[in-house]
Amino acid sequence: MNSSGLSLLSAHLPVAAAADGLLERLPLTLRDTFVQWFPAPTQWLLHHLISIVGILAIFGLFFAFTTVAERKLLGRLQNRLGPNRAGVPKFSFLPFHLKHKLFGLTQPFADAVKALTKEDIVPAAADKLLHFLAPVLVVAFSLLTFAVLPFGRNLIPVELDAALLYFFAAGSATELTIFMAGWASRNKYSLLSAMRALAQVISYELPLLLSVIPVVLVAGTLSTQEIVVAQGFWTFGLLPHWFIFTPWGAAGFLLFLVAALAESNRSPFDLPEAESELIAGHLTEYSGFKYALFFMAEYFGLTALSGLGVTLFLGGWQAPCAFLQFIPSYLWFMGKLVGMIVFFIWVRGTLLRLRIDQLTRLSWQFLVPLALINLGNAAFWALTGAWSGPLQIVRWAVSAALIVVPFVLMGRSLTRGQAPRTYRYAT
Amino acid sequence: MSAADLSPFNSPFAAGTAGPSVRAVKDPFHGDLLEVSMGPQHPSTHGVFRMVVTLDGEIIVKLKPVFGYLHRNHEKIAENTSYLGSMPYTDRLDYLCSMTTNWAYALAVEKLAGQAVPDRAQYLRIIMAELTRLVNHSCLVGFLFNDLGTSFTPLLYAFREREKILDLFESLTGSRMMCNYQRFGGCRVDPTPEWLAAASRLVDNFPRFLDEYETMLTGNEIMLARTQGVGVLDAAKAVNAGITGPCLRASGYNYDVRKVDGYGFYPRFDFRVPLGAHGDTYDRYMMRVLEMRESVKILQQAFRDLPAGPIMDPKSKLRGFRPKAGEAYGRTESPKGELGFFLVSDGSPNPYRYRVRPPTLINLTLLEDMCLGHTIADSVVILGSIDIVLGEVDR
Amino acid sequence: MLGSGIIKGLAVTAKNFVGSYHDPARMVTEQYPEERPKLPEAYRNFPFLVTENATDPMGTLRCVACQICEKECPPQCIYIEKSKDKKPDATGKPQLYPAVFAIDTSVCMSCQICVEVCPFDAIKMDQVFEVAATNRFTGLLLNREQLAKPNSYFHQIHPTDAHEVDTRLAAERKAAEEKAKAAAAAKAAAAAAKPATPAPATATPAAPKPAAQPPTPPTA
Amino acid sequence: MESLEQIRDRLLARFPGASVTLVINPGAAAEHSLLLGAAHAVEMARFLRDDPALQLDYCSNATGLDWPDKEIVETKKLSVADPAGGPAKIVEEKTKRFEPGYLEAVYHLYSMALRHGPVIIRLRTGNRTDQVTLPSFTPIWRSCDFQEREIFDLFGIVFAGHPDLRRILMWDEFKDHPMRKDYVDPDDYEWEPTPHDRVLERAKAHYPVPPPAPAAPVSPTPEAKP
Repeated sequence: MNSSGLSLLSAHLPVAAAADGLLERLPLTLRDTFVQWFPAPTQWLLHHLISIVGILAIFGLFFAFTTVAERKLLGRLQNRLGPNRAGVPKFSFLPFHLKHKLFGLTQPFADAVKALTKEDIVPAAADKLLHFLAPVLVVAFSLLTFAVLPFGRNLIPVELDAALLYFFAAGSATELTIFMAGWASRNKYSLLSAMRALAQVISYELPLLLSVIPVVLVAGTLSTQEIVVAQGFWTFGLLPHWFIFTPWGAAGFLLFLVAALAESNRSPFDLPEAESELIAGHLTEYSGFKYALFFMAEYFGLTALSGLGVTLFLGGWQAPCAFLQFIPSYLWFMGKLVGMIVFFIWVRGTLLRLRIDQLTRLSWQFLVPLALINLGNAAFWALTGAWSGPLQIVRWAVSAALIVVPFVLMGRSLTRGQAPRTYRYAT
Repeated sequence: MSAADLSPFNSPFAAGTAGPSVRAVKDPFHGDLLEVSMGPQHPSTHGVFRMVVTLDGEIIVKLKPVFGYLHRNHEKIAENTSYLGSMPYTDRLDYLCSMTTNWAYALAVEKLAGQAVPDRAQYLRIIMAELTRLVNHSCLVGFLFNDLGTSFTPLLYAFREREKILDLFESLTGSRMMCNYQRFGGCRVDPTPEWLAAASRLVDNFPRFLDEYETMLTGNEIMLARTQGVGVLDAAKAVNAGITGPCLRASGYNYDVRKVDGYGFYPRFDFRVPLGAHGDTYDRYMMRVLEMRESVKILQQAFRDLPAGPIMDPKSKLRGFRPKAGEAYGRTESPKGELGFFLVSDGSPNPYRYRVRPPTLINLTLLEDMCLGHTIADSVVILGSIDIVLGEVDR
Repeated sequence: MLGSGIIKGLAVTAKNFVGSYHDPARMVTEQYPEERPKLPEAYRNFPFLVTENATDPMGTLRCVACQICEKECPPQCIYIEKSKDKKPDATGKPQLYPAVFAIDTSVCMSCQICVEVCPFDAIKMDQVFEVAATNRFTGLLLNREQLAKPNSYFHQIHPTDAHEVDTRLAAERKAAEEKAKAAAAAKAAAAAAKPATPAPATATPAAPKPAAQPPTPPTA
Repeated sequence: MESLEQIRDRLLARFPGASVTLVINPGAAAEHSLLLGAAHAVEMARFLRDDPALQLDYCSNATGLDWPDKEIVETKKLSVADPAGGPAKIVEEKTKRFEPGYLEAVYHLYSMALRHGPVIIRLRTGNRTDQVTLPSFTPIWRSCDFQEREIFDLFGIVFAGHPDLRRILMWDEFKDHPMRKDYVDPDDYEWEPTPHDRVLERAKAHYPVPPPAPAAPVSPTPEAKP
């Protein structure tokens, strides 16, 4: 982030500036001290390089521990222990019970070694170039989206005015790589998966965008940092003004969750790699490190979308209460991000997969109309911003009704004819 | 059902072709059809089973099941082994329910030899068979949800309960799955009172698991959308194709060999047969759940009424067993359908002809009819709801 | 309402998540190499041969090489060769013994039929399940020396069964001794000049189990 | 349900010229069966399925049986009147009779609608080599579909009128029919030094260069069993 942007932000934020403690500024201070050792003309480049390296390092590790956390969480959801074997046997200074196992936390590194040392198999009939490019591009595209996420009060890699547009442009490119992978593999399962991926991206790009637009409408900006700033108020210093705590925001968040699940190919929308039908979908013909790259990209995409959800609806890096601001903002962001990911894992541990026609029908017949209604709802909310006193209650009631009634009615029509049944018995 | 209007095949199968033919592609908006070989190595074919599927987009226009990847000629092995020696091999037919396969074989041999079975053994057989039904059905509903795309959660809950029953089997018979428990004229070991108490406690707690399981899944909207109206099986067609067991009853046809033949001591027990109305995958799933609840009832009655006494008929012979020349067909209601054994004796220690009537192979007869017009995702669910075990299909 | 079933499902998995930390009925995992599984007494794996005496296992094998188990074994994994000579068994009666007794455990299917048909209680099921070998053929082909395990070991793994077997054998031996005594007395009384021949035939059990008796129940 | 004799009589009355024989099962089960002549078998099967009193709508089990050729030595005792007028002399006359074998298909029919059964019907081929065609019951009971394919595969009975008669359990290129009594299993087994070396001997004979014996066996590998 360049310094002018920073000063601009600080000017907008008297409260925030006051709360900028030593910890809050620590990442920036570290960066600035490091950069000062170099000649001035190279400093801007170093600024960006440090951002990139920081994101790669932090989210690389985050990815690694997400995989092990997912496996352990899923294990516990399923009454198993999950991976708990991989450890660090040489670290003799650790207490005994940690020495050998370390709760399995070194599992991702063992996995990485395994993925790196596995043979890279490319089918003879495959389109070699595309087959190689797909995993490379998928990681590249999924990393691009991190550029506009505000990780903390002062931590945003690139301050863009149209950050949201950039985010969706970069994010939806990953689906193209899935198509590349599926097409290039010359495998029928991969091909089916590629087609599904395309159908899915076309269907879910729209509700994802439509669920975000109300935020833009109310906040009046496309900049992610400013959207977070717009949520930085508290009633009585306790109740945060996050968008999720408004009727349209809650609805928007739910729509966003569903669409994000679909965009990141997570259960229950993991159709492109539907294990029970398509073996591994577009990943069928990938092995070793290329497979690991796809895996990584999937988690990067999930993390980025979770980060966006945190930014747009959960107040970004804002603390939930005014007096909790002493905790650095980036920790709040990470905490919320972890919460989102845990929720995604929980959903994955519970739900089953939709069929492709049901998936698209859910999008076009349910999510898109509901998101459009929610857009009107947000417009109503923005127009009635001046209402106060008893009118405030009316505003809340109307807004809630505007979203709950269509949800119930459309939900009923969507699930028409499908209900648990009662059965007769013969004796 | 009137037999006259039961035209053998409502599908183009009747026209003498090898199954429904691939739809002719005429309009330019439909491209080529895609032929996918699902299996023998596929996560959802429940073993080494193969479906050659022709797809139009994701819609199945043709499906041919291919068998034999696990064929070991079980029948030939049995014809070269003594009657007793085939008993452990029947464990491996349907490796999820060795107790019921054991019983079916013992039943056929007892019929062939005119062997009596003491009361206590009859009760024990029913206890084992119904415990096996719990094992099989809980496995099935778990696997079905895996086919539906859960990340193993329902399967592992089901396996957790199955594990407890398998522990019981292990402490009684010495083996978890390959029980080898039944003998001609009785059972091999007598359970202790502690074992019976533990089993009874387990059975009493089983409905709690079922309730939790149903809360989790039976009302789930995605589950309803995925299974209701999928793979509908018409009752008349099912009867003609020899579909038996829960698949038939899901179509609403009341036929349970436990009731019809009343083998063993089943007529002494009070239980009901759940019947479906639609014959779709959801009904087939619910039949399993409801049958488990009925099995719990049977088990509770069996534990209550279990008589004392010997577990083997004194006239039964372990070695040198030579039934008189003749033949017999014994059939039982195994958890998967009607399991029959057809035995021909020529008076020698080995059966002259030993034939297994495998329920799952015959239940697969209508797999294609059930899958046509559905998507590839549905085909694995339909296959899962039929409940096949390849050890039995291929023998 | 749409979504209620999904929320119920999420609640159930959450309940299981919490339960997995405190409810042993939900968390059934055993951490195998550290936690040894508690094998039930009835557990069976591969057969072994019972010897009376741990110090002289080959001399006190109960097996008399009658080859019944070899005949009855469904997968035909037992191979026996009879000895040419006879050795006195535990009761002092001269018996044949297996010169070669091999079990191919890669073929054995742990069905316990050999145990059930053995009239001498000479072959029993072991509980050792860690039988990995580096060679599929020779490593899993167990010979007489590897198969022989003392009666005390049998007592250790199947106490109930072993106790029953010992009581029965003791009774049989006593009966046999008394019979032999009676026979000797009778012979002495008859004062026959011809030398006494060993009473039992080669491979006939001293007192075979009644055929109708059910096989030995291994559970407690 | 009617007795088998009644069913036989009704079938004979309904289908003049057809052959229906009662086959007695001497065993304890006493499940007797009807042997149908192949010529009218399909019509008779359809009659059995559609007859309102029988309604045998469910074919539970269809299987094959192989009865190989037999050479039967019959001993006849003849009393030959002594021409001398003495007591009749009993002479034993031995006749060798060659009984040709045949393949048999057995169907176990039940009625699901009326809940009775089984009615067992059998069909026999002319011999075991060239006259092995039987009519298929698959158009009557579809449950015979896979089972008749299995009989074709394992016994070699050809079912005329079966819509899709292919091998089902064995692979398509397989030549013989393994469930026949005279089937000789191939000798190209995997080489396994097991004590039961009947297989081993044949494998050795099959492969021109037998693989080397395992080095340093742990146990004294027993000699080949004679």
